[in-house]
Amino acid sequence: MSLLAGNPLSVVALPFALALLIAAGGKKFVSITQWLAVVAPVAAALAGVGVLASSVPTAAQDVAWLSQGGSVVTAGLAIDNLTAVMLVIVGVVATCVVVFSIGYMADDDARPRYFALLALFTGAMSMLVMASSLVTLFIGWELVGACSYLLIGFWYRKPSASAAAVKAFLTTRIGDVGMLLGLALLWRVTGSLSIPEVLAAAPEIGAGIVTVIALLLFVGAAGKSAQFPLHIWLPDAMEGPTPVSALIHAATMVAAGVFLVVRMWPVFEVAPIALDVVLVVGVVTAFFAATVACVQLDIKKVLAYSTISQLGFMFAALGAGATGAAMFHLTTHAAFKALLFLGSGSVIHAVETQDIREMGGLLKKMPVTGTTWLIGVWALSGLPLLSGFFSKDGVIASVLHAAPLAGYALIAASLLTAFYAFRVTWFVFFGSYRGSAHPHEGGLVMTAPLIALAVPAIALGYFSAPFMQSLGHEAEALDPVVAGVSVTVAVIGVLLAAALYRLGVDRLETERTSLGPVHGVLFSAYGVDSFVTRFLVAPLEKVASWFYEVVDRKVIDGAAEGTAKLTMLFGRLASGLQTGETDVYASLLGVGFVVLMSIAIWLGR
Amino acid sequence: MSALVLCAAVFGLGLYVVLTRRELIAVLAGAELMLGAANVQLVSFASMSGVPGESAQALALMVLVVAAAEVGVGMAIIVTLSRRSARSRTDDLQEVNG
Amino acid sequence: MILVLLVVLPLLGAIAAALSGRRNAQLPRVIALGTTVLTAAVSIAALVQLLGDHDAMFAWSYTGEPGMVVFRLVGDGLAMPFVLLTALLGIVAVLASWKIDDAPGAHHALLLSLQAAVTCVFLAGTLLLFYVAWEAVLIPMFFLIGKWGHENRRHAALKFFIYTFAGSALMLVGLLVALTYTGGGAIGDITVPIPADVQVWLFWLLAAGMLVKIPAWPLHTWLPDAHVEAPTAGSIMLAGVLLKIGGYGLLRVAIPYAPEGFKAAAPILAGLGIIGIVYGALMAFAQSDLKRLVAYSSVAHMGFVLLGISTGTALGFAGAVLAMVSHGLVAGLLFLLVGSLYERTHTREIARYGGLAAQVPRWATLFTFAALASLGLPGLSGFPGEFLAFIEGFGEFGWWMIPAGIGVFLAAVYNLSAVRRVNFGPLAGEWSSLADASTVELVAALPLVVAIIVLGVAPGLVLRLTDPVVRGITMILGGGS
Amino acid sequence: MPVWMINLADIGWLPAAVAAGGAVLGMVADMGGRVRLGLRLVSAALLFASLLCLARAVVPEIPDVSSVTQVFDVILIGNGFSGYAFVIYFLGFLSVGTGLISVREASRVGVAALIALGSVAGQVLVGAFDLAVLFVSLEAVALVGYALVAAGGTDRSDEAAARYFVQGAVATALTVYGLAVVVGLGGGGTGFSGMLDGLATLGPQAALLGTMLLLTSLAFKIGVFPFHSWAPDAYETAPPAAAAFLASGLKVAALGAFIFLIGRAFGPAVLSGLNPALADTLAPLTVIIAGISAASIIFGNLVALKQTSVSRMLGYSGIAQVGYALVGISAVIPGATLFAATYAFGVACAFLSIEALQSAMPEWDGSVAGLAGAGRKHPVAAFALAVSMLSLTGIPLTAGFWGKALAFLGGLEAELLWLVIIGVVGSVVSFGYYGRVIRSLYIDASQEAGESDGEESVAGSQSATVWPAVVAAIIIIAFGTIPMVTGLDWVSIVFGM
Repeated sequence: MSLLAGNPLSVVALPFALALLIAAGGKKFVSITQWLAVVAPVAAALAGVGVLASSVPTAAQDVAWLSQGGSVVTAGLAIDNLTAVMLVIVGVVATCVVVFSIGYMADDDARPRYFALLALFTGAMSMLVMASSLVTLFIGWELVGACSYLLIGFWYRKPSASAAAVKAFLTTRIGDVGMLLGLALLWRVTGSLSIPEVLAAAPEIGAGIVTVIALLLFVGAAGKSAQFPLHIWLPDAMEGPTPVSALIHAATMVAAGVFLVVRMWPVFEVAPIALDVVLVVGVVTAFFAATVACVQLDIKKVLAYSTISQLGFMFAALGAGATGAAMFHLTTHAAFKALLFLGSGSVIHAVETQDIREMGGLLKKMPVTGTTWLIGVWALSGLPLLSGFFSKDGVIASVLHAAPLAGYALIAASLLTAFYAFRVTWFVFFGSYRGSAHPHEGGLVMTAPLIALAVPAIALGYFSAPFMQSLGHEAEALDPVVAGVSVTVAVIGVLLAAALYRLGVDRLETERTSLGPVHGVLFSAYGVDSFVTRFLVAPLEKVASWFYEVVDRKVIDGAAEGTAKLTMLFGRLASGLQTGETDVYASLLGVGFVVLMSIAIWLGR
Repeated sequence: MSALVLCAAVFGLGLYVVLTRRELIAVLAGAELMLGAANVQLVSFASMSGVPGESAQALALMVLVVAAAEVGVGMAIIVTLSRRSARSRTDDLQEVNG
Repeated sequence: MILVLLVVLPLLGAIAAALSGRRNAQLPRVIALGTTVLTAAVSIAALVQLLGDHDAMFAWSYTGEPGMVVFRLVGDGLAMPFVLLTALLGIVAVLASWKIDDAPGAHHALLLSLQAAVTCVFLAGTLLLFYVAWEAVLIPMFFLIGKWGHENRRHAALKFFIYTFAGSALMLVGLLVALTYTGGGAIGDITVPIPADVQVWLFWLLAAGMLVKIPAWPLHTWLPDAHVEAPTAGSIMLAGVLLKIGGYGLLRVAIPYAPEGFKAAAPILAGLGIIGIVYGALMAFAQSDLKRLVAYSSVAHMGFVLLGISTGTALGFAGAVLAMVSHGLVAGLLFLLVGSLYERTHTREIARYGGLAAQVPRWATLFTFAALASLGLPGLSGFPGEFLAFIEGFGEFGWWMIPAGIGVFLAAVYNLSAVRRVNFGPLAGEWSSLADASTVELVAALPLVVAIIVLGVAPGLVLRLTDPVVRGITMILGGGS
Repeated sequence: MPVWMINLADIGWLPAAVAAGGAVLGMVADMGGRVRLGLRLVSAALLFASLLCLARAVVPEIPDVSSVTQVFDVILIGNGFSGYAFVIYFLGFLSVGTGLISVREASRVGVAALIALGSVAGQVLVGAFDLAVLFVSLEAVALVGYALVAAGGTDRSDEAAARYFVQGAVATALTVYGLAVVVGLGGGGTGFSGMLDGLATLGPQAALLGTMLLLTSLAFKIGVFPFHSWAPDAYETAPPAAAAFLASGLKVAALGAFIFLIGRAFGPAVLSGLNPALADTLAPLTVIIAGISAASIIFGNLVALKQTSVSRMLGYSGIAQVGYALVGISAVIPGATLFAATYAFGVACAFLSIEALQSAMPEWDGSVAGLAGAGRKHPVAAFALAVSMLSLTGIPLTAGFWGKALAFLGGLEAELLWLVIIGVVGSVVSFGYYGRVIRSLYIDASQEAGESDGEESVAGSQSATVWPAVVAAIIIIAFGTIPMVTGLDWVSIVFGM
């Protein structure tokens, strides 16, 4: 424990080594090596717990990564309480996901690649959270993006999967470029990229510049955490195996954006305008994503939009200045959303389809998955007694204080959250089974993680006080008024879903017609995706090929080849002088002499 | 002074002949005419300048020798031309060009 | 003396390979491989010797005559990374041309003489030797493209030669002007600094040849033609090393001899660099020919090098050196892979590929790895160089870095779209019987992969070498940061 | 060194005598019908003469300047000139060495004798310090030139010789007119020093007219732009071996004379020391020469690009090459002299390999495209041609590079940056046509489909004439690589810079 906690580098090196081992092991030893993939997240969790227990942050292991002629760019790792919390989250969720994957991916032939990438991801994620320098953070940031690209495109034979993988990487890459510009601005202004130094120097940076830096960092965060308008990649990322969605696209990677803002909080603190932007984007994303989730028919798409919406909640809390509430909601969300995703994974594994219209009545056939799913949905909707209630309450309370209008929007969003959560629950787990397969409960290796994740989903709510202290915030008491309002709103959502269910399964069919045009808008997530492809991606190809055909081939290359042809032409012209007549030659000689003579005289005057 | 004008005139005449006449032999004659004129010019300048011009005279003699050699080679070329391809006019000597 | 070995060894190998080529096809390959491995060993020994007495600039020169010292080799921190890169790529190039059966003796002889000439450029201690070696590189490359190239190799070979020769001819004038002023001819010992007004246009003369070679934006159109037509080994050496003598020349000759000129020209260079980054990426994205795509990606990568150099700061130069060495490795690997694929499929049309990951998994993994390195993924060698060039570029030129950022994004676009069109999706029918990468190709690729990772994780190895020299250059520039 | 050998080498006029004697003996052998013996005699004489000159230049014991034969102020053995003489004689030897197969059997020994006499005239021309000697030797060189072109024995060569002759005659007339002005009016006698005093007494315009007229004949002989028309026809139609000597030996002699006349006699550097007044009246000379040089480089390169026949292309490229020589002419560092030597070897090697290729491939029509695949069939001759092409372009590791580098260095010394840049761009364009030859030799597959790979070149006749080209190529490479290591000092000794 102390070995791991004291030495952050090992926490990063171990997963990379394991990944190499798993990949090297190949298909023969996969049944053994796949268990190695579990060791990596366990190590991360232990390191986190070690620091949290002793609450003594480890000294930064810094190294002059790039130094030349006096100026130095340092890179380093350190664990403080914030990192420890993230390490625990990543560790716990990753362990459950790996164990679950052993069952879920049992009959896949490319398992060595899968588990190696998972180990690699854990290493990269822990590097990201443990970074004590923005450079190391950026490295972890991009490596996590690369792992998500490789994992989304795991079943590369499916064209849609490989397209989704590229889309995910490119959209997050736009955010990364923004962040890179922020880093460059920081480097120019403060002359250093080590986080403690930058945060110390933050107050002295001019108001204007610090706002720009904060906004640029937020662009990076928005890209990674799929906030509007950079959210288009997350729903498509569901093409990847479900455990991957659970780990990367529910709990860890998408939370990196929130972590970044919390880690760089001193910079955001002195940039109020930036915080307002964060608040607005958070609220907008929370509400709209929730509306879209209500009409989705693919179980994973519902959860994907739900994640985008919940992240919107967190960013709203950050915008309102409540980093504690945001981190607490991030933690609880990681637990119950991972649980829901794994639950959906076990359902998909059983019925071999993701369309909720072909499911139904699975509570009886898959009791463990059913009950854990209910716990997860209960927490997601913020119903009392479970973790969601406490963390969501903290978020809504802080946002209400900061901007009442935003608060009301969030309350509306939580109503929609309850609605879509239970809409899926009724149609998947209640009534009679409509599909053709014969669903049954997965093995222990799939059910154990569900149960393991159910525990924090239930219990975490009660540890808000110690959680807040560890992050250095004082624990506010539950605000009774806000609690009451949010519970009633959640119950309304549930009842609405129940009413919808009462009307029978064909009701899902008629949703499209009854809602009319609104349904189309919601289903296609406000057409943002098609807008991007039509107005950004397609023109890029046209511009590129035009540039190539015209500018490169004709203008620049033309100029080069043209000069050659021009000289040849002059050659032919000049050779006209050699006509072959003797008198021309003789006169050329005479005229040549006279011309030279006159020039000489004229020069000599 | 008159020698200068005379020689220059003859030199010009020679040049005119070279440039306008088509027959090779006439061109050769023209060239020799120019050479002769220049030679006379050399001697006349030497005498004009008053300085004892014996080196100029020696030089003039040498020019005469060179002129003779030149005519020899020139005629040789003209003769081979007319014998081998019966061409003696400059305007049918235009095969090699470009 | 060890430096002379570095240049002479490949030459001897070239002669041996040429002579043995007459008898049988296998002998020249073995000789070539032996020579390149031996040269690599010698270069490592030279590195150890350099590291021994840290900033030693150990030189070897035959100064028999008091007059103009012509042959003087200098192996210092700036030259050593490139010499090692050349030695490594020499081995890879020989392995890549293992299956050449059309006059293998001559082919390997030309490869080795190319390597000797390039090493001589990096080690050149005098202006004249620098120029002579710079030109000597062109001849073997001309024949390699001309003799073993593809469809319209004749045009590409001549275009390559004349285009580069035009640039270097102007550079010769610059070198001669520098010679008239400094007299000594030995690079670096500028006893009396050249008058400032002369420096302004002298820099452009000197830089002309180098900008063509890098290639800087408008002067790049020879690169795609030369790459597409060159044989695999030719492309590896062309992209891996030949493009570096431009950047190296800027650092070693153009800046020290005309610092004022450089300062005046820096913004323009940065502009060309940034345009190169965006333009190269855009062109790569528009390509339908795989090799031409990689060629244009080289234009994009070298745009970063130019940007790094134009910042004029120590870290900027370090970034440029890192980017150059990394591009040598990445482009070398990419051309090795594209070449090996071409040998089996005889087509470079990306449209005809698809789903190769299923059929040729080893090749596909290497190709994805190379693409990730090419788009500058941190942890691989591309990132440190481009990162430094970016942040230092921002330090000097501020918001002009936004187009460079767009270029970074476009790099991801064309690399990943290439990987998707070639590796992913359903397997194209005609390649169902395609053989995976052979062991020779894997052995050739292995050192490159390892080097890419090592350089990505610990760029300090190279920076430690170049530090003393870069400090010297920044001193000349007036103690820039 | 044994004493007798030193005094033997001490006799200034010995090389000339040996060469001339060889020519006569050759003719005698020819009269006796022994053509082979005749040829061997002439080439042996030329070889011996060249070694004698080389010995004078290199061996320190032999005193140099002191024993200048003062007959008519002609320096036959002066330090700088014996190097030149060596080049002229050696190139003559190489030309004759080919056995002059492309010349008709009957006049083969005649042409060899002409080459020997031409080289003697060349040596005298280079060493002339007296106008009279300069004029006579120049006309001798010209006459040998006409004869060499006419030696082709075809209608085309006759036509080219006739035209060459007419232009030569006009140029000679102009020169004599110049002599009239300089020697006549000036009255200072024909020695260079006397001439300068004479010129000083003349008015500025007259002095200028006199010098310009004098330079015309030299300009005509080296084929500079306005006076170049004869060169392409002459080189194309003359037999390659004869053209080799015409383009290298005779041109180097004329170029040497031009350089020394300009450099030594009228050169600003020299004149301003002796006679500042005359210096600025003749100042326009340097501008004119720079203008001529630029015009020749541009014209020569442009038209050469269009040519299909290799010899004709060499003709035009010769115009450009002389342009490069003139770039560094007015500078103190005599880049021009070294350039003349390296150019001579380059162009000689080219023509000698064309001679070898023509006798090995009778069906070759002399065109660049016709050479396709020759690299494989006749490796030795092709190698020599390729080396000559690289040297003429000025690619490093060949002698041509040092010639050009020093010529351009001279140009920079004379503050003529624009001219140097034109020169450099010219050399780049030149690879357009030189490179095409290399490309067709090595890269293009030969046309006839059935060309079997294994068939080695026709051993018999081909090897007989190829050794001169190979010797020239080896010298070019040696000239190119050795200075890389030792620097240029030993080269300057040979050429007395």
